Amino acid sequence: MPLGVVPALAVLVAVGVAAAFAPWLVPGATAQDLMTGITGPGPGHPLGTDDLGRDVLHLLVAGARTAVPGALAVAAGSMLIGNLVGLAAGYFGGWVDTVAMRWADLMFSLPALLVAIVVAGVLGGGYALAIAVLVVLFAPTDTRVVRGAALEQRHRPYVEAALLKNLSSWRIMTRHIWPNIASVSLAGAFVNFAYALVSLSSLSFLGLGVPAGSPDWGRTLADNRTQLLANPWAVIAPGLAIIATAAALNVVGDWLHERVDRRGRAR
Amino acid sequence: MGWARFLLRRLAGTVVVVLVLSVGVFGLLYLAPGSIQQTLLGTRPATAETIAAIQARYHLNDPVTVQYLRWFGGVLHGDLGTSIRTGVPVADMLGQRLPLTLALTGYGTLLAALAGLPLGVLGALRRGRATDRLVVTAGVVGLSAPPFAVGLLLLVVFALGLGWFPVYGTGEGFGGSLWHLTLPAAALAAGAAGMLVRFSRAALVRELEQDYVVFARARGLSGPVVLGYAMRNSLVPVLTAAGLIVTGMLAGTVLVEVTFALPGLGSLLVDSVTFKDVPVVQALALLLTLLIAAVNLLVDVGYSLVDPRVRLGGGVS
Amino acid sequence: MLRAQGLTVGQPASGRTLLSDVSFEVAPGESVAIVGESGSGKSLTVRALLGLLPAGLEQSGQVVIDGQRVDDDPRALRRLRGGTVSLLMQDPFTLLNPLRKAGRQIADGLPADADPKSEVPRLLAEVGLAAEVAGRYPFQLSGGMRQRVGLAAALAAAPRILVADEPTTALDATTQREVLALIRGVQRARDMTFLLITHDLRLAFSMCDRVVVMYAGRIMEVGPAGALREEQRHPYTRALLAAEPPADRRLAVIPAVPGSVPAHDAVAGRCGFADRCAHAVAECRAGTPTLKPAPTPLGSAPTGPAAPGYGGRLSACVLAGELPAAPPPPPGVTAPVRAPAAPVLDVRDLRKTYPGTTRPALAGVGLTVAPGEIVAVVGESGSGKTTLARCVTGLERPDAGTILLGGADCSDYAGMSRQAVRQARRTAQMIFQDPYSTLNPARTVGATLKEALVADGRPADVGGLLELVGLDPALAALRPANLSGGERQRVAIARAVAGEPRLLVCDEPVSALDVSVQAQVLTLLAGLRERLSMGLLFITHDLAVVRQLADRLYVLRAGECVESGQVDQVLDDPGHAYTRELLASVPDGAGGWPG
Amino acid sequence: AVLPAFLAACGSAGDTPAAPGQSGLDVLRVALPSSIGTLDAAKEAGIMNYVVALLVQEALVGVGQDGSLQPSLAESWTRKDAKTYVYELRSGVTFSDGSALTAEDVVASLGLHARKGSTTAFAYAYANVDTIEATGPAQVTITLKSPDASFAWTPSPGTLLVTSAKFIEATGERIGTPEGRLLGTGPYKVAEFAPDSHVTLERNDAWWGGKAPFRQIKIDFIPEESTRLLAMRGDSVDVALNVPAEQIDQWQTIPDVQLKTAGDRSLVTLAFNTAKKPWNDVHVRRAVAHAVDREGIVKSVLRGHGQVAATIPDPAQWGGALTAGEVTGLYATIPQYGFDLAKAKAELAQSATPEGFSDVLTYPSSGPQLGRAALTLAENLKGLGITLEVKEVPLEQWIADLGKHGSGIYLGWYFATTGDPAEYVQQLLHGSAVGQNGTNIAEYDNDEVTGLLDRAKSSTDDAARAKLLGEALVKAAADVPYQPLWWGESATAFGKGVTADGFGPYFFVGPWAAKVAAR
Ligand SMILES: Nc1ncnc2c1ncn2[C@@H]1O[C@H](COP(=O)(O)OP(=O)(O)OP(=O)(O)O)[C@@H](O)[C@H]1O
Ligand SMILES: Nc1ncnc2c1ncn2[C@@H]1O[C@H](COP(=O)(O)OP(=O)(O)OP(=O)(O)O)[C@@H](O)[C@H]1O
Ligand SMILES: [Mg+2]
Ligand SMILES: [Mg+2]
Repeated sequence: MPLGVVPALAVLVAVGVAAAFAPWLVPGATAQDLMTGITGPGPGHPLGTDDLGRDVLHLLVAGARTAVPGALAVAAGSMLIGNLVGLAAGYFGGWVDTVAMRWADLMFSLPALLVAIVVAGVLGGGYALAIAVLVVLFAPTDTRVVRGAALEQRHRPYVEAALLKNLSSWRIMTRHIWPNIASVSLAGAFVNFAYALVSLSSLSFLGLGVPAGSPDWGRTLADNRTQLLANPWAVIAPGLAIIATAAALNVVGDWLHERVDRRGRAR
Repeated sequence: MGWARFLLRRLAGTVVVVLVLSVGVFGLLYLAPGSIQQTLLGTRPATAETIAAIQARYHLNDPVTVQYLRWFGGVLHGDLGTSIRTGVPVADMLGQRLPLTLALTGYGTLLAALAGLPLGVLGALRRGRATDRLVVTAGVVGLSAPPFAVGLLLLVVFALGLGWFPVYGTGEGFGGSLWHLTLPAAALAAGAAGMLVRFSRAALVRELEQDYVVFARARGLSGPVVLGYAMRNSLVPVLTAAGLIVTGMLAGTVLVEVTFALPGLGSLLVDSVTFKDVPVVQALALLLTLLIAAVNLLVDVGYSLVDPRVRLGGGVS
Repeated sequence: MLRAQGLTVGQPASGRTLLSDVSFEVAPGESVAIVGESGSGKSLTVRALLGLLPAGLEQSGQVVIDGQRVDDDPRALRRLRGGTVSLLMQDPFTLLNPLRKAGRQIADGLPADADPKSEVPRLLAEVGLAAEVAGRYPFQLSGGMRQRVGLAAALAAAPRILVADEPTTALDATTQREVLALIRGVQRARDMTFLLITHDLRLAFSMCDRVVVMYAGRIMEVGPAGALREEQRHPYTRALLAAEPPADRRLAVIPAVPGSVPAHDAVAGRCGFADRCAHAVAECRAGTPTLKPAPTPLGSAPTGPAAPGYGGRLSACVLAGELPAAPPPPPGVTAPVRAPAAPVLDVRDLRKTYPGTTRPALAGVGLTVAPGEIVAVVGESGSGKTTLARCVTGLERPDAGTILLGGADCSDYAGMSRQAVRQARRTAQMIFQDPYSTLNPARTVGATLKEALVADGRPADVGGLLELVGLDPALAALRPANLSGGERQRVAIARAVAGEPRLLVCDEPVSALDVSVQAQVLTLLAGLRERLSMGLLFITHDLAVVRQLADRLYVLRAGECVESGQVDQVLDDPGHAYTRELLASVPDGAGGWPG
Repeated sequence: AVLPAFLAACGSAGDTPAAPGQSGLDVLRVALPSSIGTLDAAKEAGIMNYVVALLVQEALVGVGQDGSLQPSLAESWTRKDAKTYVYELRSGVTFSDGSALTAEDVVASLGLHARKGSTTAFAYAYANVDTIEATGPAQVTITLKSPDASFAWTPSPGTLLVTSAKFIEATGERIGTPEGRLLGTGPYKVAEFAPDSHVTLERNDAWWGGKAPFRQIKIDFIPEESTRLLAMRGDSVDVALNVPAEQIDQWQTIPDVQLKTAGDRSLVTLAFNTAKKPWNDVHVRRAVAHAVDREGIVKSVLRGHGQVAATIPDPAQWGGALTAGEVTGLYATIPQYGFDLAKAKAELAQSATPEGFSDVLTYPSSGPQLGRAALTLAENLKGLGITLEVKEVPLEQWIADLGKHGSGIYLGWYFATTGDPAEYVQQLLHGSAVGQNGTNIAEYDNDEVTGLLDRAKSSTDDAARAKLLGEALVKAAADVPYQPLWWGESATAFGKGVTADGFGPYFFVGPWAAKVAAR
């Protein structure tokens, strides 16, 4: 395990715990204290408070709960679509493949974030919408990866042997090919996860993601950026949270990739 | 196969993309909540006549297909229409803002290349050592940092703290523009540089393990020549990354233009989308798609320049 | 000229040792071969000599090149590479920079004062290529041409030592011989010191003065080529030589060595070959035997000099002196004649051209296989052997021609009813070349076999099936990654014969296996044919294998059948020039080869 | 063509450190907090359009610092009868292109909005106009269809900006675009305009009001507040308008920056849709009204830069009609629903939905302070069992939502365009303004109140009119269709080189830059 992976996993575990247990860890993180307003770091508030007098550290912990599940949903959703379509395209080839790849090409000629901005902007934003849009936009990446891997497996003798045993296509795809490419797709999902996290926070930053007042990182950053001088931590902390989480996901994704790679090379 | 056929195919593909997109965007804007007359009038009261007059003026009561075909007919005649929001011909608006966005993405790409490629090469050459680990970490952080966060950070440190760069504005003359666009371009470049580090390092590491590199060293070729072999071969994945980077930058420019208050295509898009300024959004979608298609075309041309197998149609073996 | 002393290579990250205590030397002008099966550490030895180990590996021990100690002085080694010592690598398809024209790659290695305009064509001519090849990219050259360009590039700086790491294993038998002859010729003409890496003991005998035999990361035996051929002082060398079947006669049994090649660390602290050795004693497992001068078993010849040296015979066998004399080569037998029967496979005028290519892969091939008959198809790379196999099993769709499987027309699987497809698949099964991808790495052996049995409507008796192919039923719990190549190929065979097909199509089933294992698989196939009375369509490029196994033979060339008949008849008296050429390409171990 | 265009696009943003103190300031650098797409204030629904346009164009009448109507292009005016207004034009006024101002020009300018089928945003103000005539070379007469006391305010800068007839004819649809720009009689003329980026004004030396202090004004649009703050810190701007309340503390820490605040006559109010369940229940409205901590909001969200709104019109709106003392007296009689969660609970218990309910409250993305206020309300309502989801939407969608009258609860945000106290009272409370696209977003239709408002409209006497309006406000307050939250204050930051005289609620209603001086 390379050096960076341990801290990365630690970050992910921390974020995961925060996401899962935020309501118990920091009950009432969104409780406001208007009379306090924004303050710099001080006793009781290690990172100070934000505009509404909410503790920045608490917001950060609670923020994991909005930041992570959405990005996870995007990664999982696009992975699911990508696996189904990519597997079918790589296995069946022919027109299935052509249609899937044209679709992917089309999606690839659009910049994901811009489309998300347009769609979310036009339809008035919203978390679920943003997630749905990102799933649709990310799926082609997974599709291509899975299709490429499936195509590579398709003509391996073990697949052809299964064919010669008259097994059904579905069985060959799901029971034979898929287990061998799942790890590739999983590694890709981690990178997608990171990218989704950054994209969602970008949308939230533009006011097109989570609803106002949610302790989402991108949102907190956007809301407090007018307070840069009053409490820079209210801006820096969520920014760092985004970067650290995304970086950790990328590191783990890279590591998985490398492992898959190495396994591939070691025959 | 021939260049003509290749270009023709690409062109057809791009036209399809543009068509699909324009229908999509048009439909989306049509379905969107809010209406043009409300936006034009604001919270001010309006008489029924005024509303009717506005609707007539912008053909808001026509069926959506008629509205679309009217727009499309105009485009076919080279008329992109007039912005509802500003009353300015759309072509003029784009013409005014395109240079800034191009300058920003160009500058950003340059910065990303200047930072990312050498670092990637360095990491690959020092593979597994502390330098490499540092390079990889920097790359991953760059890759993971959203442009708006980087932008704010740069603003705080370099504009506010150190005062080296201006806080906003686009500057006058070439030098001034360069000076003004440095921070925004750097904010854009961070992610791209991270991506380049990752791609170029991985590609070079892979190439350096190839037999031909070992063979070249074994027959006594000098270090620079061997590195040249490997670098040239690692160009193909780097080109792929370059395509992704430019596309990503066009998206990132929205965030950066907002952060740095720059009047480019990105901020125009955000403004026009919320205003439902259909002609502008449509034209922007068109323009961005064409830009991306052009970038992808350039990447493909790059492939064939780099790789004779692509150029001469040989199998990759 | 070149000396390695106690060379050891390890991977610090995993703590593995891959190579240990390798010592040998090569005198000026001498040619030495390093022989060993796959994974025995030949390539690593060469890489370590030249300081070109892959990243992550570390070496220790002394290396002296041209009188200069280089293992602790990478800069000196760098200076020596090219001008003093040069390396020709194994795979012609990967050793050239794909993006650079051949001529420029050769020119890159020329000394600074040489004129590429005259030198490049001269070098090309020396390796038998036209000057215009200089302007071509590697992908525009055939494998043999690439290897020649590689040789020209390796020779560019006029090295005095040439190291060639299996320079021809990736090439056709016929091309192989041409290239080897070329290398040998150039080496003689330039009077270069020559270090040849090969897995083929006979090839080593033919090409070199002295032979170093490696196994599991250690040297087993060293000796002059002639003496070693006559008499081996290590059981491994003996087994290796015996396992390479002769092409000129059929043996009653192919001598197989049990087990498979172990990794270096798996046999730490004992003789690496002990587990597979018929002569093993307790002492063999007590410690790692050292390489020492080998006494003559009968005590007739004087004990060699104490220090390893030129002309000496060294062996790492503790019994080197007490080994019984090698048995004389067994005599040939004639293949049993089979009664004619209705064919289980009848292929007529099969044609296939792949989309996007112009040359047909199959240009009208016809053949029959009777039940219980082994029919071999030979031919060099690209002659259409695999295409034939795939058409027969329905993995590829022929353009024209008929395929009758057990009398049913199976020319177009897409047009057949499900029932007919099922019937066809029960009739014909296939085993593939690559043992490493023939099994699903994600499933256990048991799962794979159970699935096959169920699919063929048999009871799920995985243990019985494993025993049928000579494997321990306990293997069922393992995944392919934990099996050796030979074991994997056996599992693949078990999968294929699970439903007792009437025809088994084998596409080069042993060409990727170690020779010591190859015999096991061939013996297994021969036995299965008897037990299940299957017909075998056996595809190979190795005439020696054909001789041992097959009843009848078809020779394919460029998609056409140029000769066919009874094996003994065709091989003893080839009618077609191409068949003769194929036969001549098999190294016989004599000094004259490759010419 | 790309390079020149590039230079033009990038050419002018305000960073050139125009060294202050150097014979005063030659160039005034202004940073606006939002973008404008057109210079024509009648085309776009933003207040910043006025800030720019009012340096270039003027109206017939202006507004004094006390909120009363003042002569501007009209030297005097009379209300000949309840329906006829006569304006005498100032003599010697020229447009910045040198042509003289005539009655025809004024008629043409009014005609832009008053003609049939006008699509300008000012058209609503002229719906009641019957005829507009030049009754002399320097006299314009306007007759109304029915009496309307508020019309006196219509030819003020809120709904009229005078330009020349020739210009209207020549420029047509392109008024306000970078090409067409603006023509006016004001102290400045437009030199260059780049939508969403900047506008550059040059001094109009022939202005009738005297010589404006700065040769040039560069106005940049910097929607990103933190950037604007940093720009002021970096001394890249001289004047920053509408500094957001939550940032005021930070602006104040910038050395030498003067922050001037004054009421801006804006109103933020909660509106309850009285035609929609459960808001049609007065107890629910009262409960929610009691749950709003207005003092708290003003103190924290607005940092004290605002005033708890006792009712709809800002006290400064009564300028022409009531004295400050009278206003205080009037407001004291209006029923208030102070912050009291216990009362809120009690009210809710009496309602049809004692267990609470849930609803959505949207606010425009351009008003983060509205969002914060809404969030505090939502937080308080949680205790009552009412779930209020606070949603930020783009300004345009928010406007559309207001127009649709589809929601149960709104946040209304209004900027007075005139100094007329009746302006929003009529719009928000009059029974005829209910229904789609009506301004009465509470769908509040009380005959008594409507009657009072009608009488006020036709009244010609300021005092009587004020009394009627006051009565209507008191009556309506009992039904709580609205819970006014605060009257806004806007803060303007003046950089170290400049200052301003007479900063007040009406500072920006007029050629404001003429009152900015070098320090
Ligand atoms: N880079 C590497 N990292 C780890 N192990 C390696 C590496 N290269 C080779 N090995 C291992 O070292 C052993 C010897 O490998 P080597 O390549 O020298 O074998 P070889 O005799 O040349 O075989 P072949 O005939 O297949 O070329 C093998 O077990 C192989 O798996
Ligand atoms: N999928 C394919 N697409 C196109 N051409 C192919 C394909 N497979 C094989 N060929 C071509 O068809 C010809 C015959 O190939 P085939 O694989 O049958 O030869 P082979 O005798 O099995 O060779 P080898 O000994 O290398 O396995 C070759 O020229 C090859 O390049
Ligand atoms: Mg090797
Ligand atoms: Mg083959």
